[in-house]
Amino acid sequence: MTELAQGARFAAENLACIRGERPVFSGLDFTLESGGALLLHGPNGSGKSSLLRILAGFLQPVDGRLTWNGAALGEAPEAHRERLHYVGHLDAVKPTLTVAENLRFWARSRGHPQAADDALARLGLDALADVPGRFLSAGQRRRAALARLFATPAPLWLLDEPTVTLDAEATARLEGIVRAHRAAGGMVVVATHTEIGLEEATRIDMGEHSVSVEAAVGASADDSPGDADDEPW
Amino acid sequence: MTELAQGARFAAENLACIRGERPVFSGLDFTLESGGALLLHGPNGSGKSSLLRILAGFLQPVDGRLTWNGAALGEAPEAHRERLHYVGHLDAVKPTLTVAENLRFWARSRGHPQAADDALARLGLDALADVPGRFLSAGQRRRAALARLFATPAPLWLLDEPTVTLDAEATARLEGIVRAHRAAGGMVVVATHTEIGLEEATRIDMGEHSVSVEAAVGASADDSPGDADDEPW
Amino acid sequence: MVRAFLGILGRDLKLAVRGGIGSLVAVVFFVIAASLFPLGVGPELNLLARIAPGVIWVCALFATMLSLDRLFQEDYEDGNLELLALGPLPLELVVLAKVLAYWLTTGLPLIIAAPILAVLLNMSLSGFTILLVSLLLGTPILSLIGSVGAALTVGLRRGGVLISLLVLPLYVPILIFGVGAVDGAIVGLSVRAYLFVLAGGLLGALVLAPVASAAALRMALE
Amino acid sequence: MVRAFLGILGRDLKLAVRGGIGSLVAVVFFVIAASLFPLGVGPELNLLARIAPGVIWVCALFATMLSLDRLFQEDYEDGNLELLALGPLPLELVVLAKVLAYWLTTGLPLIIAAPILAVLLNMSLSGFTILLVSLLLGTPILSLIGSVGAALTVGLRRGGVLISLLVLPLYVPILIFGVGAVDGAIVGLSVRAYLFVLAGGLLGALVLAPVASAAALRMALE
Amino acid sequence: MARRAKARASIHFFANPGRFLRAARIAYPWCAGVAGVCIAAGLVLGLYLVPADYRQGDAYRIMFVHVPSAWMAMFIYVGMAVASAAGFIWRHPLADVVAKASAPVGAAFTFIALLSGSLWGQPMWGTWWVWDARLTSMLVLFFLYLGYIALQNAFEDPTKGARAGAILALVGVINIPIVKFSVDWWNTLHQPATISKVDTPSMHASMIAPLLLMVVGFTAYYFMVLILRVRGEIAARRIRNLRLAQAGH
Ligand code: HEM
Ligand SMILES: Nc1ncnc2c1ncn2[C@@H]1O[C@H](COP(=O)(O)OP(=O)(O)OP(=O)(O)O)[C@@H](O)[C@H]1O
Ligand SMILES: Nc1ncnc2c1ncn2[C@@H]1O[C@H](COP(=O)(O)OP(=O)(O)OP(=O)(O)O)[C@@H](O)[C@H]1O
Ligand SMILES: [Mg+2]
Ligand SMILES: [Mg+2]
Repeated sequence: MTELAQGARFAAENLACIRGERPVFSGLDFTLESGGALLLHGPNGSGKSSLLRILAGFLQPVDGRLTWNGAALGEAPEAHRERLHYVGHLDAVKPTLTVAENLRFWARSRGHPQAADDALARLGLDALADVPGRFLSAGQRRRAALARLFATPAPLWLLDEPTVTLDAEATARLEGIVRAHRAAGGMVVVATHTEIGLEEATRIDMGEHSVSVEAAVGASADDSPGDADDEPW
Repeated sequence: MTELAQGARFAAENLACIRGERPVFSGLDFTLESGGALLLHGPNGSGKSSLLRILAGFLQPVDGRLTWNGAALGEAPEAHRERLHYVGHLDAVKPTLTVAENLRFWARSRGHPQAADDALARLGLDALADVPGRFLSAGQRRRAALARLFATPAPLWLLDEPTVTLDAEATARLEGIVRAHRAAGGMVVVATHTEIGLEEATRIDMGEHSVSVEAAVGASADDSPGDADDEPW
Repeated sequence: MVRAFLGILGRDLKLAVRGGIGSLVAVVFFVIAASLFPLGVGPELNLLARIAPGVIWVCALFATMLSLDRLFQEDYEDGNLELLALGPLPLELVVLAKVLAYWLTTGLPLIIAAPILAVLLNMSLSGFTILLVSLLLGTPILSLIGSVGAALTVGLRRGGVLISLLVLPLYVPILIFGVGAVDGAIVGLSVRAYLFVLAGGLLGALVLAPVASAAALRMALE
Repeated sequence: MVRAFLGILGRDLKLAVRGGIGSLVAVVFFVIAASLFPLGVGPELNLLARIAPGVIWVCALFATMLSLDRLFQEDYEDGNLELLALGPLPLELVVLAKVLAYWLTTGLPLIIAAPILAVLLNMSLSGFTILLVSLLLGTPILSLIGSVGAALTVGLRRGGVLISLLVLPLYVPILIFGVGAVDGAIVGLSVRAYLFVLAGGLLGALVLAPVASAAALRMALE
Repeated sequence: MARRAKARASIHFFANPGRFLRAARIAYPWCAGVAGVCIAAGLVLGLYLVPADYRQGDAYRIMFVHVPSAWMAMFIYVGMAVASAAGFIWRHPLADVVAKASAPVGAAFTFIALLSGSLWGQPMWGTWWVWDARLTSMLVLFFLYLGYIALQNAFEDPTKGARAGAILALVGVINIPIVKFSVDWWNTLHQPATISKVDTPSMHASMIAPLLLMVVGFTAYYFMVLILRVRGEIAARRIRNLRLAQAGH
């Protein structure tokens, strides 16, 4: 794990996000250094998943900028893709492939085929290696999704409610895994509603940044009719 | 909520379950009285969801029997369907219908159309009533699924990891809802990995009932070759 | 019961309307597919007139089949099917309500569009009425038989295409009698017998298909 | 890059094989659909021979189109597409790998089955070679154009049918040139020009379709 | 532990392949023997000893393969439907396995009937294929077989595949006579094919012996393959059980 870039810096300035034509959050800043962790919490619908999708590059923020070691992400999207792992709400486990095959595909596509078996062991999946994805229980499938984190080393992990449906043992494993990743210089951004053992994490309460409906509606209602033309689209 | 049958008794004797040709658990008993709660926990893949699906009538247990007030369930499956609510891993929220429309459909199909608005308020969804399902965040969608519990009164609630993706406020609401349901004489069966405020619940550790690997493999390995024919299919 | 039945019917129709043009696609496919034939076969009017009833019926058959996978798949994947199965309505009637909604959004538009195609393909005018009647009797059977295929493949990721394999051989008699009726009418024969057979098939399918579909759905929910 | 490309190709082929006969369904549909035509049109061999090239091509077109929705939809719904988009391979090449796997499992079997249908439909022997050549050039174009439709509709629940609507009009020129070549060969004309146009179309589609599909997929992932 | 053992015993009480396997062990050599002898004798008789037909020459000898396989194709589908009904009603795994094991054999016989008929058609009618009623319904039967096999293969869980297949086989068996009837009607009402229909040659007594031998032989062969495939299926289930059990928890 020593391959991870030491001394990297991932920063966001004044990010704003709109989904389905409705503003979700704005004015969000953070800085993440090697070994750091960002813990996103906040009520349902406050924009945690949306922020993670922005950090992964799926969504474009409507305002603000993201930088890696000072360089804007937009300039080299491929480089950014290569340095991150994203585990979202969906598990990306193919029902007809076995757990090992599922994992090996991802490991191989980034050139680390030997990583797959090790990854299975780390999440307690060795016994399920030859079981097709469709036979997995909810928690087993989640473990298989998390095993992808080991498919290839990447400094930035983006985890959207990773402990959902995991049992206590698997949650403890995941905490250990994240700790080791950070010790090796990796960074992690985790969205969660439950407590998760993340030492010295920067906490962001998404609720504080969310653009409340009232504010959004109120703002336009307050405008004098003459100013309406100057409103954004 | 006083409509719920008082003094009802839901009991299971010696239940056993096979999924995908593999035994999952066996020898499971419980008794649930009006106002009672059953808390299922245990490691991933130990059969919590499978048990809930058996209790809902989707799956047939391969052994054992289920009774309601002493009468076997199999004799009147329609009656059983009417007395339960099931909230599984899937949220059953239609992406193109609004939250209110989604809920109203279920309320109406059981003849309680007026229940829908009340249900939205109880889960803090009033502001989202006119938002299409597609725009919901993970936790908002989960709330919409749970709101169906109010679509019609039913004495038996089967909840599979209901708090997954819910924020702290919604979890507290759910706990209050379950408490009120039990106070009115309802029963509830909950599978969960996190702590959930359920007073005086009977806890079942599914791990204790699971058919261990050694038992299954050992049994057939012990057979003399001549007996192999008498093995299960 | 009636309310629950109408509830499902209404919901499915509403979902179809929300789907926008998407839900009219069966009929658009019908029109496009049938208009591809002159391109493939050549523009001779006599030839076209001769094959017109067959082409219209075959295209109606494909159009009905094409969106069959959406009949139960969505409800299965998002969990609605589980809840419908737990609802007060027997699963057989749930199937019937859904098939009815399906036919109203795919079969009925076909029938309305059929005369246009008949004109495009230069079909003899004497067959128009019987074409409509035969479609009116035949397309519900197609939907009903199709529901069995859809229910059997509902849990399978690759269902969409498999359905056609299961369902097309079962469609053969309907095609034969449908086309037979129209051909008969064009030639001036009595077509009563054809229509009676179609009507009988409709009754049979109304009884049997929901039972088979419900059995398949129950299995998928295990 | 090459390894990642081959990795996706291999995975998709493996998924198709795991699907069992299910993944050969395109070709089975092709055969069944083409055999429905005689049932609709009547059993006269002369008439069948005359419309055979058109029927074969139209059915090839439907068969390719029918499973298009599975091209990206599964990967989208289970989250694999997100991860492929984050992978080392540019999305355009991901599309190309997936289309190639798709063509190998749907287009190629069609070409192998086409002679059987030609026999069933009593097509003139002199058209067989050109039928195969035209399909060999034409079906990859169908797959490539289809991928654009599949990508555009990937986020939509009702994609399956909408695709046909988007894609069929674009298929018209391929149909015309494909059938033209076969008809020409049967009559004994030179068919070079037809085949050149098809080859040109293939090159164009190879370049343009992946770019358009990748853009559509990026949009779906927002 | 005692309770667990009891559960295990009663779970599998009704699903015990032992009896079948013991019976099969006795029946298998008989089936194999009858199949081998009858088919060999039938072929020798039919291809060499019986005189050539005065109208059709030697081509008619295809009949000795064609007709029995056409009969087997239909017989096996009915058998499959019966087994499916039994499997669906009593949930007995053996019935499911029999139905599943029959399908590829039936499809193969259908294919042979189609192929041999087609080869016969070329010398007799001057074309490989006509849209004759009998041919068409045979083709539809072939598609039904393919659909059944595809459906079963599509399920990851073989017990589910068997039950889905059972529903399809039952729906299909209702449909077969309807197809037959409609296709007959279709072909008589359209003007008949340009080439006259299969004229059933009144059979010479000498042809009946080899035909019967072939029919018996094909039937025995079917049962032989059935036993083999059911055994294989049982073994495969056992392997799956062990592997899944190993994989558990
Ligand atoms: C692909 C082409 C053909 C198919 C699919 C086919 C199909 C069948 C079937 C299904 C049967 C069994 C009918 C029954 O017992 O009800 C049969 C029987 C028979 N076929 Fe064919 N056939 C084909 C071509 C031919 C040809 C070319 C001839 C000879 C001219 C022929 C001669 C016979 C005869 C003599 C019988 C047995 C008589 C009978 O049972 O009626 N068949 N065929
Ligand atoms: N559809 C299925 N087909 C075959 N086997 C299954 C299926 N679903 C689950 N299983 C297997 O059955 C066992 C029990 O699964 P189940 O979903 O009941 O577990 P669970 O206790 O709910 O686990 P989790 O906490 O992960 O949700 C697991 O070992 C799983 O692999
Ligand atoms: N695909 C979408 N289109 C439009 N709006 C969306 C979409 N997904 C989410 N939203 C809206 O954006 C807001 C933020 O959603 P997001 O999923 O980021 O919330 P979250 O913080 O992850 O919530 P949860 O804790 O429930 O997962 C919500 O109000 C939601 O309604
Ligand atoms: Mg979220
Ligand atoms: Mg579970």
